[in-house]
Amino acid sequence: MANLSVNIGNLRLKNPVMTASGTFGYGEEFADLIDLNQLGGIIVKGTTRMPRQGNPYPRMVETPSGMLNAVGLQNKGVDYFVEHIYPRICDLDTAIIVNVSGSTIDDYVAVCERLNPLDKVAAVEINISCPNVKQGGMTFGTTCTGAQSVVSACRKAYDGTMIVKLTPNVTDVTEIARAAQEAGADALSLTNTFLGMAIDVERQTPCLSTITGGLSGPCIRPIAVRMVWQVAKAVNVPVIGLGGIMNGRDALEFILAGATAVQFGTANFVDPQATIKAIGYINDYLDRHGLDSVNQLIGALKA
Amino acid sequence: MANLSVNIGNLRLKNPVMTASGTFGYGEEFADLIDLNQLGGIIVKGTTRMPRQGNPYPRMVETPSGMLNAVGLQNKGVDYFVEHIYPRICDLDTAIIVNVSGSTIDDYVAVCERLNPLDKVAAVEINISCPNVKQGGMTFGTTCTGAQSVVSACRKAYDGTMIVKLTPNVTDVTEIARAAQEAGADALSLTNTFLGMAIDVERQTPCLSTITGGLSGPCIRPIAVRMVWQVAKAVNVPVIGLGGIMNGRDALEFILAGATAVQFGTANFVDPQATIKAIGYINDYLDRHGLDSVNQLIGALKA
Amino acid sequence: MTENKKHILDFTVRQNLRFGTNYALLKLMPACGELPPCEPGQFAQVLVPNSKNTFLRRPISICNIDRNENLLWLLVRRAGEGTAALCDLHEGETLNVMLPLGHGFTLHRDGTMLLVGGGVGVAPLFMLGKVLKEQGMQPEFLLGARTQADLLMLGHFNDLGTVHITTDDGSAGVHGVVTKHPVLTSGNMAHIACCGPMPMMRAVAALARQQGIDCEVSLENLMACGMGACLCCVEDTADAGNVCVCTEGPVFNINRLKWQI
Amino acid sequence: MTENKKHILDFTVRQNLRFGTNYALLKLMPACGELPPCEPGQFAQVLVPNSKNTFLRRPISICNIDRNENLLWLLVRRAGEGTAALCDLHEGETLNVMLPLGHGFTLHRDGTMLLVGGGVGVAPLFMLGKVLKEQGMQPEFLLGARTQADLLMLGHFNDLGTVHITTDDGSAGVHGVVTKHPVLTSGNMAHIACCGPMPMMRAVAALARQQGIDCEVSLENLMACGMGACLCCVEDTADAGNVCVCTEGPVFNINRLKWQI
Repeated sequence: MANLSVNIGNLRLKNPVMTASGTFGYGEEFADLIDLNQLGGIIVKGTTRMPRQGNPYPRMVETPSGMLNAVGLQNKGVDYFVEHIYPRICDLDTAIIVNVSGSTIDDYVAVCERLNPLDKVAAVEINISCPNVKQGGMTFGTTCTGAQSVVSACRKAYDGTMIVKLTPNVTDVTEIARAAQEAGADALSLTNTFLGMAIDVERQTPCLSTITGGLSGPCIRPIAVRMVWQVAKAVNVPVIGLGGIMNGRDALEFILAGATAVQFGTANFVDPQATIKAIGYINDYLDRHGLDSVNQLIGALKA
Repeated sequence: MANLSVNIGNLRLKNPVMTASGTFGYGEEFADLIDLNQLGGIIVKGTTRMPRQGNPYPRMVETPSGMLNAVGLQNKGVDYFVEHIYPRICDLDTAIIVNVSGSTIDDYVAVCERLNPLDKVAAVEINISCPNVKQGGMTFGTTCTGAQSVVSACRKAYDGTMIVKLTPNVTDVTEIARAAQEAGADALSLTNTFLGMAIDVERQTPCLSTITGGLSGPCIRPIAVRMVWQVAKAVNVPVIGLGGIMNGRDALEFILAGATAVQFGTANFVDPQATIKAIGYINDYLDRHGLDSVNQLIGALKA
Repeated sequence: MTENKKHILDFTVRQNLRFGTNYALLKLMPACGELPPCEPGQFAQVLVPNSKNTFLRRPISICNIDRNENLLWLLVRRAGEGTAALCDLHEGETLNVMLPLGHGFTLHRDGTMLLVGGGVGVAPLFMLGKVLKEQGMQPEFLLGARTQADLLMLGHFNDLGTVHITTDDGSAGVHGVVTKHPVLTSGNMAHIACCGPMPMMRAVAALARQQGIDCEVSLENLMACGMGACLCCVEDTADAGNVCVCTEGPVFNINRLKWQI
Repeated sequence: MTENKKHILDFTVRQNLRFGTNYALLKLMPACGELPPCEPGQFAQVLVPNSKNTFLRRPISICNIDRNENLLWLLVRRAGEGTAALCDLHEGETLNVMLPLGHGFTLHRDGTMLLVGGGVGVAPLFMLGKVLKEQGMQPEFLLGARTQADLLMLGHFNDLGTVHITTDDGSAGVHGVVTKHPVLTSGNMAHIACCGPMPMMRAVAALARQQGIDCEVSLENLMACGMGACLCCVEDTADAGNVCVCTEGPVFNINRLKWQI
């Protein structure tokens, strides 16, 4: 049994396999099928200052090797999370990380402040990359100044580990990554979804109620791997890789490219046990390659 | 039989179905399998001032619903094209369009000047978006000033229809599109490939000799459709849509989103007859929907 | 309704009964162990093998749990590439299935239940009728289809109770859609359980509301995960706004829905 | 060599002969018409049905053209998901195939030809041997495999001429790799045609060069289109730089290659 634990800033994960925000509920939905305590971490769904109903149906369409979604951050708000959900999940033996979203900087700060006292929240993930909300979200994540303004405000409001989730919908992701690092991010996660669109040609209408949505799944994995590779070389903080990871092999692509940890997103919809299988795969891989620790693989690409 | 012909600037195409540069050779390779004269147009492979050997093998890796390539503009140069290839293909009854690539603005201009006198070249497509060359290529296409400088220089050197091929690897493709339009583009084609990367995890090496390459295929179609939809609303010149079109249905997604014509790229590798089948499909679709002309579908999305 | 534990199991295709070219009744046996407890109206998420363009699982209603033979029945209509691959499965092939999912139909013990199904929507009504009959109730069925050939599993339904029929072309039963059938307006029905195409369910719901009959419908909103994680399959409800069809449904009392009927 | 016209044809799987779990010999009949002219060493691009993660066609050597039965033979090794789907084809299923592609082996009329194959690489050598024999030549074969069980189509090869064998584990023929076999250094061979894993082909090429034997090898560079359009499968040559393996090859005389041997 190799050593699978990795460090994200001051946060120690038992292994590098986490679940991505918005794809794993609060973990409870999966408890029948996997032992949640085996996960490196669970990133709970995007949490906002006020409750949100999200976007109208239809919110989803299958695409080649992927899907578009336009959920629009449906959630019951941070107060409900703190009062009702946190008590149910805080005793899990895995890192509970809360994804923080908002329309204004004040929104982000308010959620961070509300979460700051919770000692079983292992970290926050500041989402400056949601493509499915009219205000805020991705617009903060596509410019250095936008990213910096949100991240530095959240930094003042949150004392623990702060991860910043980046959008891939930019010309140069390393520029945004460096801006987030300078503004106080302890780690960067990328990529969020790609802005996409699908059309029902018989009806001549968009497939989603919002016209555009976020593309995820293995279809975009090659782009996400490239961006993680670029960012890992450009910053000093740990990088968390995600984007179309379906199994342990895919996870290792990101780790070899420079990611310290990974998130499984869309994979949870296809195989709810994908994370657990991947942890086994990575362990076997390390044994097979005669390695003691997964840390030896981080950025180990021979290029 | 509905009217399938469309206009790209002053260029009239018999139908909106063309083949994308670098995926269809000079057409001759496909002559056993399809009647080239049925195509709306053939965009021959990226042509440079001097011959290029391209990148070392391996240049290709299959990815989920797509592929990465790193050919690197292997071609025998514009002189060879003009002297040896042009005479062989100039009598085809389809629009022959030459994709023009280069490392410097002078390179682009030299190729345009050499092609300008050829009256059977229906148009040029200025490629400011190739991700697989060290200099020039995509770097011109990711900034407005870069795009403008290449396009305006080519505009002076080429009198016929000039299409500018855009890269999707940008934050705001409409900005680059408007810059190209202002610099004299008669039409815009998008998208070129997405910069991506794949890793052989057992060998811990990149799958491509160049580490990164261009991602194409249906995997990225939702992103390409979204960009075409955005650009078609932002410019006045015709837009030519491409990116993962595999069949007539896919082609109609782009046309409904605002494209006047489409290009089939990677599809030619999977089904060399995909273009011809798509022309039939579009014709049947028009009949089925009681439409006289494909022009009625351009941008007809109900959104 | 009890909360049944979710399972992900490999099944072996024991039988693929084809009804014409468009429908298949798959009889599946768990590769090991017994079938888990399932309620009528719950569904399964099926991982489609051998299909180039099918990425997500496909939600399929549970048609029957045959405890004697330890077989799960799934009735599949050839709608797209994914369901086509399911219809074309060979005996002996393996299928990965997550089940049971969602909340099913209410098992009423008072008054007569009419089970109204259209097309492949008859699938969950077979299990519902079987369970009702096992509990001593006498369910009746109203089954609609385009033509006589599209009436699926008729022999099975006849074994469970009275079957009323409509066909669009009049080739069997009453000519027309299900709402044309007099049984719906006979005044004898206390409850309706309905599953079929959306226009049919809306028409049945409208008639039920008009007649004051308690009515449940089974929705099939597009879904990704099937377990309440992706929040894609939401239906707007009167009491709680957007809720997941996969976990709060697929069966809803029409009083919860905001349908304009 | 003549330039054979390319065709895209649907074939019906008439027979799928499995050799152990890793190999299948597919016998395919055109859905209509006769098989087109094909030369030994040419290949086919097969569209893989029923495979979730296979996007591109798979290049497969033409193993035989059985004109009497109008059957195309393809020998497939289960290497990844795409080839696994081919190995698992059922009789009666349809396969879309583009053929013939590329340039094959030179048919030498002077001196003895030794056909050296390893693993699934024996496939094109069967057709080459058959054609040579039909032309009155007497080809000899040197076939290598990991174990006796991995020696494919041995009966077929025995019908064509003398067969020499090596196995890595010594379970049949000479113990070791093909270059250990004395026939290669016997001095009796004028030409070698070789197809197999890259290390084997390099070793054979090195020995051939050393012995002054004319030698052709069949490359299997990764390719997308298989017809010279994508320029992905290039091999660096002494005379022309990067050339497409799919059109200039797959068979190359070793003198054209820049292998360091």
